[in-house]
Amino acid sequence: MKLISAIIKPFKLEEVKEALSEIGIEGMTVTEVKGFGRQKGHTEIYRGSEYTVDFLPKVKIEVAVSNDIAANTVATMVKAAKTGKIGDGKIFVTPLEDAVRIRTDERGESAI
Amino acid sequence: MKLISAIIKPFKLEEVKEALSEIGIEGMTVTEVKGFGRQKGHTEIYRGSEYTVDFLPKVKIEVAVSNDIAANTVATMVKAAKTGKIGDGKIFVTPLEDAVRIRTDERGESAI
Amino acid sequence: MKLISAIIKPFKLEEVKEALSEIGIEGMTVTEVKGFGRQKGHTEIYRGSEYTVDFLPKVKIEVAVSNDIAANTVATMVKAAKTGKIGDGKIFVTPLEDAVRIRTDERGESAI
Amino acid sequence: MHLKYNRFITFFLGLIAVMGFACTGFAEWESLEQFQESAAYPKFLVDNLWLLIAAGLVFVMHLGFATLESGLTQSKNTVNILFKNVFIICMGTLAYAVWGFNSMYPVDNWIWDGVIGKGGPIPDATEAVGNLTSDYADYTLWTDFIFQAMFAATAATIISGAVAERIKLGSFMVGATIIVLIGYPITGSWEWGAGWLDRLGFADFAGSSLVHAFGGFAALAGVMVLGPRKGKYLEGGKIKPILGHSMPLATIGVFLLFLGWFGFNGGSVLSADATLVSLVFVTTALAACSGGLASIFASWMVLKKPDLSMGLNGILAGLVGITAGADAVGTWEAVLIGLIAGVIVVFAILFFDKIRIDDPVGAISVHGVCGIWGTLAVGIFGGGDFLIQLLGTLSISAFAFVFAFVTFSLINVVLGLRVSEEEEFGGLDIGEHGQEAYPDFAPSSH
Amino acid sequence: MHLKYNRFITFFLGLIAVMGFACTGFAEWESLEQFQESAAYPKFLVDNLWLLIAAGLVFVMHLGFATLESGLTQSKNTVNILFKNVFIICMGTLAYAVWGFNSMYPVDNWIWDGVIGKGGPIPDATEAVGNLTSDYADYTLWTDFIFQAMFAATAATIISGAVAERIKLGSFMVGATIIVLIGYPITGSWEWGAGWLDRLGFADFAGSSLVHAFGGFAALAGVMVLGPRKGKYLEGGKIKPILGHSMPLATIGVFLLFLGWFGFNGGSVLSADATLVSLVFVTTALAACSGGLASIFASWMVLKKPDLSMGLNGILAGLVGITAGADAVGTWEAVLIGLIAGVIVVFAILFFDKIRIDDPVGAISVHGVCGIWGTLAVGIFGGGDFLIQLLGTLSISAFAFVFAFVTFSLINVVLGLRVSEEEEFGGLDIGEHGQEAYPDFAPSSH
Amino acid sequence: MHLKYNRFITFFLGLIAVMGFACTGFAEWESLEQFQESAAYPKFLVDNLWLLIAAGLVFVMHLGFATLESGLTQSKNTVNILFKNVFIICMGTLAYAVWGFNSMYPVDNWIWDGVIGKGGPIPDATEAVGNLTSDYADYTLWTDFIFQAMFAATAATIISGAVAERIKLGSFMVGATIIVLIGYPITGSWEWGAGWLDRLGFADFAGSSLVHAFGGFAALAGVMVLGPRKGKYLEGGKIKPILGHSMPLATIGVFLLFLGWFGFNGGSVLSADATLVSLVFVTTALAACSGGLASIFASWMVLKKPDLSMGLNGILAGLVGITAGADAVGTWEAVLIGLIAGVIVVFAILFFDKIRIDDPVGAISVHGVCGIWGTLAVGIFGGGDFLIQLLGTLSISAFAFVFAFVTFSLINVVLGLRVSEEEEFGGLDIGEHGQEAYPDFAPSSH
Ligand SMILES: Nc1ncnc2c1ncn2[C@@H]1O[C@H](COP(=O)(O)OP(=O)(O)O)[C@@H](O)[C@H]1O
Ligand SMILES: Nc1ncnc2c1ncn2[C@@H]1O[C@H](COP(=O)(O)OP(=O)(O)O)[C@@H](O)[C@H]1O
Ligand SMILES: Nc1ncnc2c1ncn2[C@@H]1O[C@H](COP(=O)(O)OP(=O)(O)O)[C@@H](O)[C@H]1O
Repeated sequence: MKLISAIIKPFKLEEVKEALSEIGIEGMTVTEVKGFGRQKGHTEIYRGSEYTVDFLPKVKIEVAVSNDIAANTVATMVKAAKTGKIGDGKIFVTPLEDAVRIRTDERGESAI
Repeated sequence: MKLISAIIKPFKLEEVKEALSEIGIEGMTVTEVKGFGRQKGHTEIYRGSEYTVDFLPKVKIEVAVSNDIAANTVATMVKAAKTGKIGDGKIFVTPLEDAVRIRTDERGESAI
Repeated sequence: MKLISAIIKPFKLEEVKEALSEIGIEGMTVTEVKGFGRQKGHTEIYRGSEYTVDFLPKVKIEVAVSNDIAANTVATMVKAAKTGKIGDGKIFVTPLEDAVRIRTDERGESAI
Repeated sequence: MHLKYNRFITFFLGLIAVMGFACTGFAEWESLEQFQESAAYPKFLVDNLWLLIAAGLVFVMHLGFATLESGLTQSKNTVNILFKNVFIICMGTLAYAVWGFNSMYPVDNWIWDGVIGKGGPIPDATEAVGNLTSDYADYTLWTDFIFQAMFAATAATIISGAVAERIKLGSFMVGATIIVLIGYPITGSWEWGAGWLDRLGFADFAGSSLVHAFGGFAALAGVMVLGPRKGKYLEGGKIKPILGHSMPLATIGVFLLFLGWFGFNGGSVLSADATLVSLVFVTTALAACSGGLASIFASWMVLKKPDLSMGLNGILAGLVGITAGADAVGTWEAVLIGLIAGVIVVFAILFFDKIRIDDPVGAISVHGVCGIWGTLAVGIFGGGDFLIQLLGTLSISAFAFVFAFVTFSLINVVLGLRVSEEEEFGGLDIGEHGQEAYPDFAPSSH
Repeated sequence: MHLKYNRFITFFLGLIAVMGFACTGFAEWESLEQFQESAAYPKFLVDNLWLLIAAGLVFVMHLGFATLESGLTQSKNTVNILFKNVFIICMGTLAYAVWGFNSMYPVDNWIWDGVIGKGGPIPDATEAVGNLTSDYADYTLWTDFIFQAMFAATAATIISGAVAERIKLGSFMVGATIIVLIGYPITGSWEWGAGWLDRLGFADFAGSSLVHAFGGFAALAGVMVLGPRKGKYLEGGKIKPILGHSMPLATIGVFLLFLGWFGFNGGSVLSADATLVSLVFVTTALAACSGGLASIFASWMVLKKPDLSMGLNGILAGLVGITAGADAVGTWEAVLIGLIAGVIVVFAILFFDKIRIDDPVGAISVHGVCGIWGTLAVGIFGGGDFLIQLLGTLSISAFAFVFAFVTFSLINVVLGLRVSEEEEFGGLDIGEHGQEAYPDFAPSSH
Repeated sequence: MHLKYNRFITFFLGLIAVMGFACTGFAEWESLEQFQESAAYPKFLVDNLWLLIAAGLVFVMHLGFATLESGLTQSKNTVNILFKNVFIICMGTLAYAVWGFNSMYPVDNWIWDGVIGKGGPIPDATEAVGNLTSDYADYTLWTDFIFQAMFAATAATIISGAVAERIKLGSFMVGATIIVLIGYPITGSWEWGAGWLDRLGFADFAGSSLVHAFGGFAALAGVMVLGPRKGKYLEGGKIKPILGHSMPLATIGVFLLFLGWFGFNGGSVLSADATLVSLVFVTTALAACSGGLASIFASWMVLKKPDLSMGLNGILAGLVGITAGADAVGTWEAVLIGLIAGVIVVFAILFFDKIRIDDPVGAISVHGVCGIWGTLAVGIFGGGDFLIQLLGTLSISAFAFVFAFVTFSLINVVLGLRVSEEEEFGGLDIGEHGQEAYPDFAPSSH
């Protein structure tokens, strides 16, 4: 199994969620994060002093999937999250050794 | 070592924390997340228009543990977090290659 | 590749960010978390009743790096985040199987 | 105020005129025009204007209660608190127009003489003469109504805070309506309606008992029927406080209540009498300020930390304490009354928490306990008869408690009073209203 | 108010005196000293004071609008909303001083008789006699100005809420200035400036049409030129509500507006007349309260949940509804007017959403639709001629709509009216101001 | 106001009466009853009522300061700011009652003639006659006290904002008490207490210098002793702004201050004189509005973005600027005074930041610098002697600075003035109070 974490632009969340639903993924966990990267923050002014907001709001989507649909999941996310402009974000794939559904004690692929 | 991430219902946080303390786990990191799964959100109304809140508030607990207590940790979490109702959440186990305690530079199992 | 997660004191964020920039790391993702560990929370009072705030605000920095700079990244973070006082936090290193830059579809090390 | 007795006569005369009966008793003037040209007219204008402005100030107190109560409760129940406060001012004013006003000032129209007045709608006519009063009172019938109506809803608002975060919306609405419509005017008539307490010489200038102790003890009854919020009182006597979500809202609330109290007490002079109104302003402010300081230092000593919410409650305690005697005590007596109220309220809050009476905003301590203290203080400093003061305040408090207890118990049986545990956990905003107070911000889970 | 006609004569006389011309017409007194010693002086003082206090209360409404509008919009546009409200009160008062006041009350100085008045700056002199009015009016020229100036900015504020979250700041500032400077005084002169509507016998006591319907229909024009917020109206007729970010702010706003309305309506009596002012307080409060209850229950029935924001709009609907006839209807008629307004506003909001007129705060329904209703109600209950009322309110609303439509369309062509889609998504606070409203708190992304 | 001189005589006579001495000097009436029946009584009632209402309006300013200051500082220090404001109003009123009032208006009771007055508690008696003043003044002793008491605490509040986010709570409480108790009444007596400045012909109508410059320069001293907040001024002259946490709170604060200023300036007429009070309302509003616009456009030009917080400060700058001459300048002069104040404040804020004087809310610029400007403006536009105005405002500002500098330096030695770096980082809410302002919401870390 894989744990796929995608860091995307917040306003793409809805689209990514729907794209994942369409390929049959019905569970995911979302976290609000701040991203720092090539996309530069903006300069703001407060009472005469300029300052730079480096960290931009992003959303992290975590999805646990079985190995066989991992590649498709990533591809789907890329497609839905892409705007082509800098700051679109990253997807990270890490190995997932085990998964448990708390309600039923199910384990492994049947848990996700 | 394993990194165990549990996504649970927020009001179970205290119980899970205490259950983990009882089996000797003294460190953990908690993140507020929003979950999307079988448990459906609710319909709300604002000024005459209905809309669905899909994402439900959940809490993610991350615990780094040594391999030998990983299974017990998962079992303890499942027990403490279970309500038996839909939406109880998931536990994900990923491999942890290294851990460092920043304060002391300790490494590996002694760091967690 | 490695995914390095550092849980640090919030006011060290700026310093760690700058230290990472200096060794050429230009991307990272930051999450606000609450930590539970040896560092004990404080006692607060509300209308005559004492209660303990167990969970302390921490910041989690996630950086995806190639294997060769992983060790240096960890060392840099440790140095920048250290105050020597309890509660300085932890760094966790997990394996990263793949990375994708959404904007360009780049994969692997060139994506991070 | 003994002037009040006379003004009901006048009011009644006015009423007769309004109702279309022949106007019998304008002592000195035969027509509105004559009165307007008389030397007495400017004073009448000033008195009347002051009462209207005072009514506006008392209105501000409703905003004060709304913000104080929502500040001291959790963000997941904020829409619910605000909704209740919006409902209360709307319902309260109308209920008072339909029945309460006449029931509270029955003049000769008692169901049970001196105890229960006969209510009914306020008149509709806009005829000028009838609404003008003659040489007795200093304001029109409409002024009288609006000033008193703003008071009326206060009792329900006090209850609202104490039963917050767990009461069913519909059940609260029914209960609050019954209490404002029927309960509050009954005790009101005992004193301000020239009923049995007034006849005994009881003194309660602006309502330490009639408004505040009434509200506080009705709140106590509500809390007892409801029970505490889940998770507040743990096993082994431990208390886990449930924190209010916004100290700025709570502070705004107390400042607005302080402001409104200038109208609450200052308007209760029922004229713009320079000496009395200015004295009332001074005693009111001094008691509020000494109450605030006393609570700050008392809680600092007991709790080892300076507690903002206790300071806020202390100001209110001082204000409630001075309300019964604001016109009758001297400046330094006012300071003393406030100081004592400020200390009392700290210990009262700790006491009610110890006996597991869960009052999120401290309404029972502030309004109930300090309302009694303020009424008794008139017997100590203000020239009132202590025993009569004691009798009066206990009668009013006891009636409020019993009336509210019966009301809420009946509602509990018929409609249910408390939301489900699940709804309580998830918050009444989603549960009762399907709305969030701060949808842009995710509250953190403790 | 027919008194108004006379007061312009007086005002004009005062103006002449101020301007340095010989003072021709102090009917009874020859000098300020003489007047001050006369028996008429105390009444003059009271009347004048009440209007000043009423001006202060109307000022409070601007804070009410600022908080209501920011509460009902998203946190990423909060700085922008607040900025606009700060700008409006500053610009509005100055624009009224420079041109608007004299243009609205032209006395004999019409550009087009009864239709467009000639404006100009208010006088600078501080000479006492000239500013005192004689036996006609009850306040000084300065009092007149400040009371009316507080009204003037209101029209722009009403628009501000409806076009929120997508209008370019600079363009809004230009548009609002034109509307307050030129548009509002024109319709104002028709009635309060003794223009053609006044001559026909049209009645609009405190401005259901002149202020509220004017603002509401100018807002409608603005919304139509601008279009809805992105993402609100989905394909297939689905509506995705865009939630306001703070219900406490919205509620504070409505309570403050309610409070300010005591000055808005009560001050429009233009004296401290005891009977009239107190009646106006009562009708205003009753209509507000019945409006609130009606909206609560109407929306509860339709939407199955008790909706706080509808209750808030209901109070405002009742207030707008009673504004035209607050001095002319009886208490129970006021209740009825409020009830109907409260029901109307719920369905109006649903209706405008259905036809994709995107009004984040409900300003068009509250001020526009209920402004018309209130004006017509005077024809039904208040003794006004129904057809003249209809003619008047439609003329004012139509003028406001056309004037604002042309203004905003021209601005659209010259400066552009709408922010870029990217800016709308990111929020106007960053886009227009480079500032965040709540930098310590990260808003959650939906 | 030169009337003030006379009123102290009156006040003194009243005081004698109150104290139980024989009443010597009621010029025309021999008893209260006689006075009440006289034709002068209604005017007295109106004057007195207006001052009481004005006192209520000035009270609102304390809420304004509380919200403005907490809005412009970080959420981790919000409980602390609110607590200080609650403390200040409570302490200030009592300190003024115990000593300050009599020390500021010493009549003949000088410690050092014309320079330092002898204080003492206000009288306790409630006797009616003694509190009524005769033909000189227009209000009772109690009215005088409450109006002035509301002013007194203002000075401390101004300091509170400037030293926020780093000062130890206990030390601030001691310092603020000393300044309100001793410092403020001293400079106050120089002018309003008929001391040396008044004798020279200095003019400061409502306190541009006596209240605002005093507070502003005392704040400057506090900031200099304390030093800037950690992390604000970086190496190489770079400034890292520390953002206020809630623009709605800050905006609410400024609107409430604007409202309160109608009482601050309008009440300083010390009667309800129709011409003067209405003129003061107009000049006050015009200066506020032109100050706001000037700051908006000045900061827009300099900073390239329309800055809400600068607009807010501009309104306050205009208000402070007009305070000294609100009764003495014409309408368009008021606009000019406001415009200049609005420009000054922008550059003053930038200047103080450049020289590393860290003032989170801009209090030194708004109250200090614009207080001086306003006082000088009376010498330019209002008929005052420019050199005397200069002497007066500099004397008052210098005294405030030195007095506060010594006070805070001594406290620094004895108690310590500044919280630990760790506490400053973690926030004073947890550090000093063990409480959070928004426990339901996790603030984000920058
Ligand atoms: N090495 C990295 N490790 C973790 N997160 C990263 C890394 N690089 C980028 N990110 C995340 O991806 C987001 C987008 O990256 P950025 O460089 O701005 O644009 P792009 O994705 O177009 O290359 C960043 O805001 C950050 O959250
Ligand atoms: N495949 C998944 N990947 C990541 N998180 C998931 C996944 N499936 C479920 N979750 C998380 O688990 C939570 C509970 O899942 P849900 O399907 O609602 O109920 P249950 O756990 O009872 O099956 C979700 O809200 C989501 O946060
Ligand atoms: N086993 C663990 N798993 C996950 N997070 C941990 C673990 N132990 C500690 N942490 C995180 O590290 C933070 C610091 O740990 P703590 O024990 O307080 O101090 P120190 O790092 O100095 O040992 C905690 O607040 C928590 O967020």
